[in-house]
Formats: sequence, C-alpha cells, structure tokens
Amino acid sequence: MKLDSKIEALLFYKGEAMKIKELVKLSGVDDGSVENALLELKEKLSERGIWLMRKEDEVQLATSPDMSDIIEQMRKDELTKDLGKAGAETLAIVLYKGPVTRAEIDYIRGVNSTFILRNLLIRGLVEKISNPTDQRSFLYKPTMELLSFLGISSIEQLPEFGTVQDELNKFAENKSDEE
Amino acid sequence: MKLDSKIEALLFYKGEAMKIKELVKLSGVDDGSVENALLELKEKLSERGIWLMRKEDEVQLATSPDMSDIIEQMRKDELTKDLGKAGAETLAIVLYKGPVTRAEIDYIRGVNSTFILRNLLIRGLVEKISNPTDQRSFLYKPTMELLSFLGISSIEQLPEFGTVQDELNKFAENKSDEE
Amino acid sequence: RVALYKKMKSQEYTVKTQVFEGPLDLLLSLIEKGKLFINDISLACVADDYIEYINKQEDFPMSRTADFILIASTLVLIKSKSLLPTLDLSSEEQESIETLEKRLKLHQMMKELSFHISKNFGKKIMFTKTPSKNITPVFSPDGDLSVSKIAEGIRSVLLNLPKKVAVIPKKVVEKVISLEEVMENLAKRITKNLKMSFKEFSGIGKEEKVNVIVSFLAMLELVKQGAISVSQDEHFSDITIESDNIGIPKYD
Repeated sequence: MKLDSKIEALLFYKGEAMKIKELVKLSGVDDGSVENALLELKEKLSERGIWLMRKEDEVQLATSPDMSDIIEQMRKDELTKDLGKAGAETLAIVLYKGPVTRAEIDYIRGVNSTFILRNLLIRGLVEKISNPTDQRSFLYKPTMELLSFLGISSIEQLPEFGTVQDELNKFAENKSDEE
Repeated sequence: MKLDSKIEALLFYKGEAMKIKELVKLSGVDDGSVENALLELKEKLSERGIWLMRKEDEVQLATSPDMSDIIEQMRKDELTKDLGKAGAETLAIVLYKGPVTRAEIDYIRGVNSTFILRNLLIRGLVEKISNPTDQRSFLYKPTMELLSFLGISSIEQLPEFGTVQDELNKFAENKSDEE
Repeated sequence: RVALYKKMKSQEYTVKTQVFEGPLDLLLSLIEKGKLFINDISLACVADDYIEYINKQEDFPMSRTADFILIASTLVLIKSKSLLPTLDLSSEEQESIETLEKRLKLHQMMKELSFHISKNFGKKIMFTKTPSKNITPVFSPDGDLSVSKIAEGIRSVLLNLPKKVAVIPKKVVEKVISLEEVMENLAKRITKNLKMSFKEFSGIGKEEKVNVIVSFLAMLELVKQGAISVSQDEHFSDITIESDNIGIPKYD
C-alpha cells in the first residue's frame, strides 16, 4: 500500500489530530517521506468530502467546510430520533443498576449496546466515568439532567426499585457461576 | 459539491454504519442517485486507505484490511479473536444462509444453539430482527462488525460465496423437509 | 460394503474417546473417518458404531440423549432396509431418511465453511473511526421519555433474561416416547418379514428395545458375511444360529 493511503487510514482511524512524528513512527519511514506523502494526500483529497487539515506539527482529517449545514442536520437527527425499545431498555439498566459497565449492560440485555450507548451519551442522558477497578473500561451512569427531567431526586424512587435490584443482582451472580 | 463527496463526508462524520435511506433523506436526492454515488465512491476509494463497506441497506467507511496490524498496535485494548468451534459454525450458517431462525441453525448443527447465539449477539457479531412470517421467532443475520472482523467489505467476498448459494438453493427446493 | 463395514469397526476406538457436540457431529465424523460419501449405504455402515457410541455414554443429559436417539432410530431404519430390501418403508420413514441425509450434507457443508471463518476472523480487521472524545452532549430526551417509559423498559429487560434452569421441553419427552414406538413397531415388522423369532439371541423382553434391534441387525450382518448360518423350523419359532468358528456371537 502506498504511504499516503497508509497515512489516510491512520488518520481516519484516529479521528482526531495526530502528531507528524507519530505518523513517522507508525509507518516506519523518515520525516521527508511522510511530508511528501502528506502533500500527495492533500492533493488527492482536494475534490473529496474529507480534507486534510494541518496545524503546525499536527494533521487531521475533517469534513470539508461546505458540508457544515448537512452535518448540522445529521447531528440534529441523532439528537431527536426516537429512543426506541433498545434506548428505553439501556437507559433503564443505567438508571437501576448504574454505575454499570457496557459489558454488564450487554450481558443483561443479551445484545451488544455499543451504538445505543453512544447515542445516549451524545444526548446527555448518560455519562461515562472511569472505572476505579479496571482502567480499560468505563462506568455508565445517568446524568443529573436526566434525573431532574424524570422528576426523581434519588434513584430509589424508581418504580419497584428493590425488586428490580434483587432480580438483576441474582442474574449477575448466576453469571459468575457459569464462568 | 458532488454527491459522492457529500456522502463520503456524512459517513466520515458519523463514523459508523448508516442506512441508505438516511443518506437519501439528508442529501435530498432520490434513491437511484444515491446508489450511483455509492458506486462512484466505492470506485474512488478502491486504491485508498479507506474502504466503503456495504451490507444490505447499510454502508460505512472503514480502514483497508491491509492496515489491520499497524492499527492494532495503536490500540490500547486487546481484541477478542477466539470464536470456538460452535461460534465459527454458527457464524458460517448466519453468513452463508442468513437471515435464519434459531430453529434452522439447530436443524443444521444438530444441537441447541441458544447459548452460542446469545454470546454472538452480545459480541455484536450477529443481530436479531423480528421474523416477518412468524411473530414469535427471530431471524439472525450478520452485522457490519462481523464483516469488519473478517476483513471483507461485503458479504459476497466470503470464500466460495456464490457456489455455496447455488448449492443452498438446490437444497431449498425440497424445503418441505425442514420443519 | 462388507469391507467398508469392517473398516469402520477398526476406527471405533478413536471415535469412542472423542467428545461430540451433537448427533450430526458424531455421525459426520464416523462417515468422514471411513472416507465415505453421505448416502444411505454409508449411513447403514456406520449405524452400529453410532448406536454403540450412544449406548456407552452414561452421563448424557436427558435432552441431549433424545437428540442422539432420534437420529439412531432413523439409522436403524436405514440399516434394516439395506439388509432387508423387501422391508416396506412408509412415506414418513422414507422422508425421515432423506431428511437425515440432507441435514448431514448441510452440516458438513457448514462445518467446512466454518474453517474459513475461524481462519480469517480477526486477521485483517477493517476498523471504523474512533468515536470523538470531545463531543459536547446536548440534553435531548425524546418526546415520550418518562418514568413509566423507564419502568416499561426495565420490565422488558427482566422478562427477557435467560432462564437459568434448563427444563426438558415437553416436545423432547414426546420424541423419546415416539422412538420407543418406532423401535417396537420395527421389531415386529422385521420378525414378520423373516418369519422367525430371535428371542433368545437378542434377549427380547429383557433388553432395551434398541439393543434388540442392534442384535438383530448384527446377526443379519454376520449371515451376510457368511460367518454364521441360521435356520428356523416354523414361523415365529426360535432361530438356530450355527457357526464353525465363532459360535453364538455375543453382542450387548
């Protein structure tokens, strides 16, 4: 694969600014080759929907400025679309069992919750905090805005809070039996 | 800006799979134009570091399979790559024969597949949709994530896909045998 | 066919020590070990080994035994038909044989394809863009988000939790019972067909029906191979089994 395509893939994957020297390190070539490849990539992207942006020693891929209106529309759609059954279920687990990891949510629901959690995060309904027992994972919990929107001052006010807790805990215990 | 560039920008911004009808809505043109633009985009990306993936009515951008090793080095977390015999068999059925019901999977495997299917759902490798012909059952089909892990940009790129489809169609001719 | 049958016998030990995921898995491995194609002849060849395998398994869970036995009944049908071409099969029985062959072929096909999946999975991953870390959330509930919607959500979650205790489904129990009937019926028909009884040889009445059938098929096989000869004085009387070198074969 050509160096400019390699760099394009790295920048795409990262999704944010990368230091040029990081690109040099990852692609295993010298600075000059990376500089040349960046020029080539910029040229190739000139007529496309993605641009190569450069600020000092950092580069990044971004959508071209002409796209701002349509992207604004897309963001609005993401924020207003119906939460659906998956949304209600995931939100309910975060409320009743939070702070909770994604793995626990997935296990309880029996399906993967990556995309729905992403949507709940950008909508400010849940937030993620670092997990004190595992550096690599996060814990999800309801936002203050969500609680006040629902009109509950403490989690225990949720309907049948005690019984739901019991059932979820019982289920979580069975998990450790199985493994 | 050209439609294929617009679509590229939308997919880049979104960073995950998008329904084609969503692209139609956002770009304000008809289905046919979007389909043509997608073909054009695929063509333009063919030699690049980013590829266009397609599964039924969904598309997404992803890094070229050749970049797999280098990107894995960038990641902090370890990916689970173990499928086991039961997992690989079930995925083969879902990929080559999907959408399928659990009953059909059991019929071919000769064992109950409830647990393995749950596991694959949690890992986001298969998804279930309601069965249009039977409200009480579900249909299982591959996810975009599964194609990503197999390094293919569409399901037709699976080894022997065409010949297997022909053979399966031959089997399906005496469909009444299946309960 | 006799040669194939003997070849299968020599593979027995390896098969017995293996663990199989299900009946089709076992059956396919018996066929593949004998380097056979999937058809009625090869299925007849492996029938005894299959039945012997399940007889030797003592701690099968009930639900799994049913799956294995159900396939066994079809194998017995196939074997009976191959040894006794005059045996009439009902259309249902004929269909169960065809279905088994078809399932086995599909099973084999998917098992072979699964090797591609295992081999390629995770080798060349196509990664999507890492989600942006600096998106500012905008509080945006949807129109009908409320405490009752949340309560509905959690109820649906609890309802869909997998049940821990595996109860044997009624259908499975029914299947086992119907197998008994199949065996009984088949025993009667074979006896009538040959106009003889094999009471003593097979321990009829004392043994499990499946064993009676297996014994009978074994005896027929030995007759075919010329190892023994059998004679019978009148209809429904006992059979005399004669042989110079092996005496009365001992099958369990």
